[in-house]
Amino acid sequence: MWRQWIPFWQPGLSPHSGDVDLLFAGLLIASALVLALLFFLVALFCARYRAGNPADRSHRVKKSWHWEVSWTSASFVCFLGLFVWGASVYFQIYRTPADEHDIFVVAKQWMWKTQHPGGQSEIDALHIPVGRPVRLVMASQDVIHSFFIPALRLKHDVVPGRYQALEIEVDKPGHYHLFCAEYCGTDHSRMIGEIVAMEPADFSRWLTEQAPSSPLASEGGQLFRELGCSGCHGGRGAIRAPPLDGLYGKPVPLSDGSTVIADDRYIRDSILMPRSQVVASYEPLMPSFEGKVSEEQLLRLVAYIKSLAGHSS
Amino acid sequence: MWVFIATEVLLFGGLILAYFVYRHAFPQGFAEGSRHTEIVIGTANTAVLLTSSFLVAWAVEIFSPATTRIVTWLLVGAACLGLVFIALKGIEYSREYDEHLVPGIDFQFAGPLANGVQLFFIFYFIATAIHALHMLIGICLLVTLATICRRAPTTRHHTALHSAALYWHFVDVVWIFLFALIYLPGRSS
Amino acid sequence: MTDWRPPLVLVGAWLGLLALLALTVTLAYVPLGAGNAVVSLAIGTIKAALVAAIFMELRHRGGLTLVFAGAGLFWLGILLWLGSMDFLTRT
Amino acid sequence: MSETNYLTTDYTLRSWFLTTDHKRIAILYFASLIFFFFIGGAAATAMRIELATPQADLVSSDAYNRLFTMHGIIMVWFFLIPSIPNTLGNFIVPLMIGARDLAFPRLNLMSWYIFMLGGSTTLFAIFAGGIDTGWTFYTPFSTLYSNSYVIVAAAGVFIAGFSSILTGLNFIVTIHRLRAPGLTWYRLPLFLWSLYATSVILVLATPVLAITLLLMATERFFGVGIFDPRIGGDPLLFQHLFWFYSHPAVYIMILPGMGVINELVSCFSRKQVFGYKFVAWCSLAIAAVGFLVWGHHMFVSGQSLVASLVFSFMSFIVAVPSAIKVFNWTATLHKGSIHFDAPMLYALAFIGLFTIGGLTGLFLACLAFDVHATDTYFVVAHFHYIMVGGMVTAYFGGLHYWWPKITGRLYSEYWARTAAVLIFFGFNLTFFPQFILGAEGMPRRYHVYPPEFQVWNVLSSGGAAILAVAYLMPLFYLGYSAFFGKRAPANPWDAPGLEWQTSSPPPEFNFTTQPLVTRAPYQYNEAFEAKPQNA
Repeated sequence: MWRQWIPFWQPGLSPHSGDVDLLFAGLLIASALVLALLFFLVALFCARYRAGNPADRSHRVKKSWHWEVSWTSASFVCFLGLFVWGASVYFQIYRTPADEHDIFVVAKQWMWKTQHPGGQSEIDALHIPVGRPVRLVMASQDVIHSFFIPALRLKHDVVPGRYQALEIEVDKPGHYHLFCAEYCGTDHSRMIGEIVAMEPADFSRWLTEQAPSSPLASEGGQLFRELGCSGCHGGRGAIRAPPLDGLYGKPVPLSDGSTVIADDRYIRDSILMPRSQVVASYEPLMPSFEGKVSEEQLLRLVAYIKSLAGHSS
Repeated sequence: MWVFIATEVLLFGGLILAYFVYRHAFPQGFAEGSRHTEIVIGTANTAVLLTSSFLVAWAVEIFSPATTRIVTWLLVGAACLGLVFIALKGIEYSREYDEHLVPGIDFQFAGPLANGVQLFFIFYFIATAIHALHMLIGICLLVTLATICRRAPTTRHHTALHSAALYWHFVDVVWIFLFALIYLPGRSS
Repeated sequence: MTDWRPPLVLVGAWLGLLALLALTVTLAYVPLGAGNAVVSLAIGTIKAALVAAIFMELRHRGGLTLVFAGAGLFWLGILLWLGSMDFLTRT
Repeated sequence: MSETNYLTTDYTLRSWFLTTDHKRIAILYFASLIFFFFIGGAAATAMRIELATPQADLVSSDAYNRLFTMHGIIMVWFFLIPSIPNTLGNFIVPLMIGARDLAFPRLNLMSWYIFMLGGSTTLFAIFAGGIDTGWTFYTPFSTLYSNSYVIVAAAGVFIAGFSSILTGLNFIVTIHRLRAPGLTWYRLPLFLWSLYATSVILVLATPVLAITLLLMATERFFGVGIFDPRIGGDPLLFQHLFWFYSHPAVYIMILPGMGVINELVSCFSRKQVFGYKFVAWCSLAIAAVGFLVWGHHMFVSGQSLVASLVFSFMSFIVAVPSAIKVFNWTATLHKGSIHFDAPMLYALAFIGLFTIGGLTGLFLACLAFDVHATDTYFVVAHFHYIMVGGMVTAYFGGLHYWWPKITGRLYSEYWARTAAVLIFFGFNLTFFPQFILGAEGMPRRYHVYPPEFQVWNVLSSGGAAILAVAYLMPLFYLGYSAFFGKRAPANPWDAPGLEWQTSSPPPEFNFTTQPLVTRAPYQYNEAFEAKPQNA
């Protein structure tokens, strides 16, 4: 009973959280040493040199610069070490390779909506398989939220207006807290959910047990036709627009001479702000869909375009 | 006084950072927005301000009990040029209003670059409004000093004049940069 | 009665500023690509420097004034540099 | 006590509210700050009571959000930032440099009125309906979604900002121009160095806050999207601009505290501050480097990884001068002759609490750990250790130290020591558990929380009760002493600073003859013995 109150007695539950725990331990030890030294010295001096105590006060240290230089450089070197350590772990945490199991997360006041590629959606909960990295693509519909799983030592803000990818991986099955860590209004403290990590077999069973809604990509395909995208991008209309088959993940040459990789963010930006990155040798004709599609519809469109990646044009 | 000017530099600094960030994000929108500003008025206003600054510098240079009359006139002249600036600015604002380019009140801009243009005009109005506010304060200062100088100029007034002049020149410098940032981009294409 | 005439350096600075203004407006219409922005800001800086040095008499000032004037610019530089660093290095 | 001093020259209300005497203005500030401190404190108390249980029982979510916003805004802008500079600084700076007054006395009075105008505007916003954005005003919540008095509150802060700028300006010019003959820069007490550094930050950072709040209010008022993602604006730009001010603001708060500690440690060890020049330049170094670190508030916000890297590095750098100061204070104790009067107890408490706060700051500067700990109670605990454990403790220390000079009376040493010890324990009991809460992952600004966090929250609330009592104590014994305390001699601590060379309380124009300085500061006479104090 008592043990569970000891901070970090339970180690982090993902490959990176082990590194973070180690870093935390390192920081704790270093600070404890400094603190102990300092308190010892202060207590010692206070006791020995209290007024009226006949301690030897001759030969005071007058020249101070070499003391100053030595503790300046000592603290500098320690800090440098901590900086490098912290930074290297940080880069691993936020590494987000593509081509993984993508789950969409939409944050809004005051709930987390998550959506699996197969169309299974959840509210304030997220089921994931253990032992396998999962890539989250997160978007916010209103204000800034922050996706925080303490057990994984992982957190990232979800800023409206852009996608944020985040990779999570859990080692052990169980139920873990999901918090919103960036203040977002009235029910900020109730914007909490649960991460349910399951064995892969259980997870696939869970997926199939969910209400069989249509997969995201096919819903996206329907939207694609409803919104009239297929008129130009379908290749049969009078207006010539870039074909989308096999687009996802490939480099795209732009009219200003640069190239971008067609990732989630690029596709999203192209739907909302089509003329900011025009594909080379095409006219900037596409209208903006800003305000015409919701974040959730956008996610479906992106999923649809991604699903075309396999088709070769 | 220079400490105060350092404060002012950072006040505009925040705005300029916002400008650069968004110009970086929307290069074409900003160029497009800039093309919709009145460069003739902008240029005329720059010339007006530079001249006004020159008059004030002149007044500071020759300040002495023997020259009160001319100093007073120089200051009044500079203040009048300041008013001309404000008047031209007013004409410019009203034209932009007619063209539906005032974000938040009446903004209509069709086309793909609407977002960038809107951000540009937000920046334009905030920056020029703050600048115009500084101009008004400066004009008041100049007029006050002109009245004082006419009556009894002393060395203390010289210091006051000096500080006011610094302020006026600073407002001028801010305008020089605003001019380059607001009116000039996108002219060549 | 020469003491009320403006010193030549002031007149020079004024004319110089007006000339630079004409120059920058003209150059803005010459297509230079990214060069336009550089040119207009460079000319702006020269003009500001002229105003500071001559109208604001910074050239006659002692070290302390220069330090404060410099401090303002320096911190402006920090704000712009570190502020834009984030936006320029976003992926 | 027949000669008149600044308190007895005139008793009319007018002579107080239209005074240009820096000492009286300091008292005006002092009174207003006590008022704001207890309003902010009341909000904190309400929050701690609410958090004693995981459920919502005392207040609703909206009310809770308004409470912590009010606590933050009041404490940051209307207590911490003006605390030491505007009360102790205002009172002591001219005395320390041997001047009649600040360089611009009327400007000083104007600053107080501007401050009060800002304060009343903000109070109006709070009592008219409150603000629920948090003190950080993050967009787009503050501009598009909040239904509270955001613009009014921002206007109040905006106005108070002018007061800060003017005060900073006044101090800078005063320290440059009005030093007594012989008082060279290296003979200045370190309190002045730190106030000078503070003023530089005030002058250079506050305008950026002003423009940021202005942009935010414009966006909210006109509905135009400067930071609105829907038209391509970037909410992170707001954060950059906001923290460009608000991180240096942390140094505005802590630097004067460090300055006070120099005076106290030196005085009660009867010894010069160890490494005077290093400490002096460290203040300026903190002020300068403090401007380069603001992005460490944004490591998880989605700013670029390169930016995070640079800001993390800079954050470690800025910790170096702070560490140097702590080492120097410790070294000052070495071979001193240490007296444990109440101010010294506060100073020792400061060293301990500030060091803990500083060390946990390193945890947060460390990128990977910050990902976990930011926006949790770890951060809350960290900055309270700096702001309350550091700054407020230093403020109390300084207040006790200069109290005889300000009021001409001696306070009860017994009660003062009791309060100091109580504050130390109450503080640690309140905030140390919050480190643990944060490390376990409890996010900040949570009104209700999962039940497993309750133990630490109960401890913290219990500590807060002790702390509240401890903070009320000085109100009584200091208040009592101001009217009924024993008369203080001119120099009760036998200190060499110029402020002790004039009578207590000082006459209206501080010194009867222009003082002349011929020595470095902190030339203590070791033979000083604790004076009898049983008032």
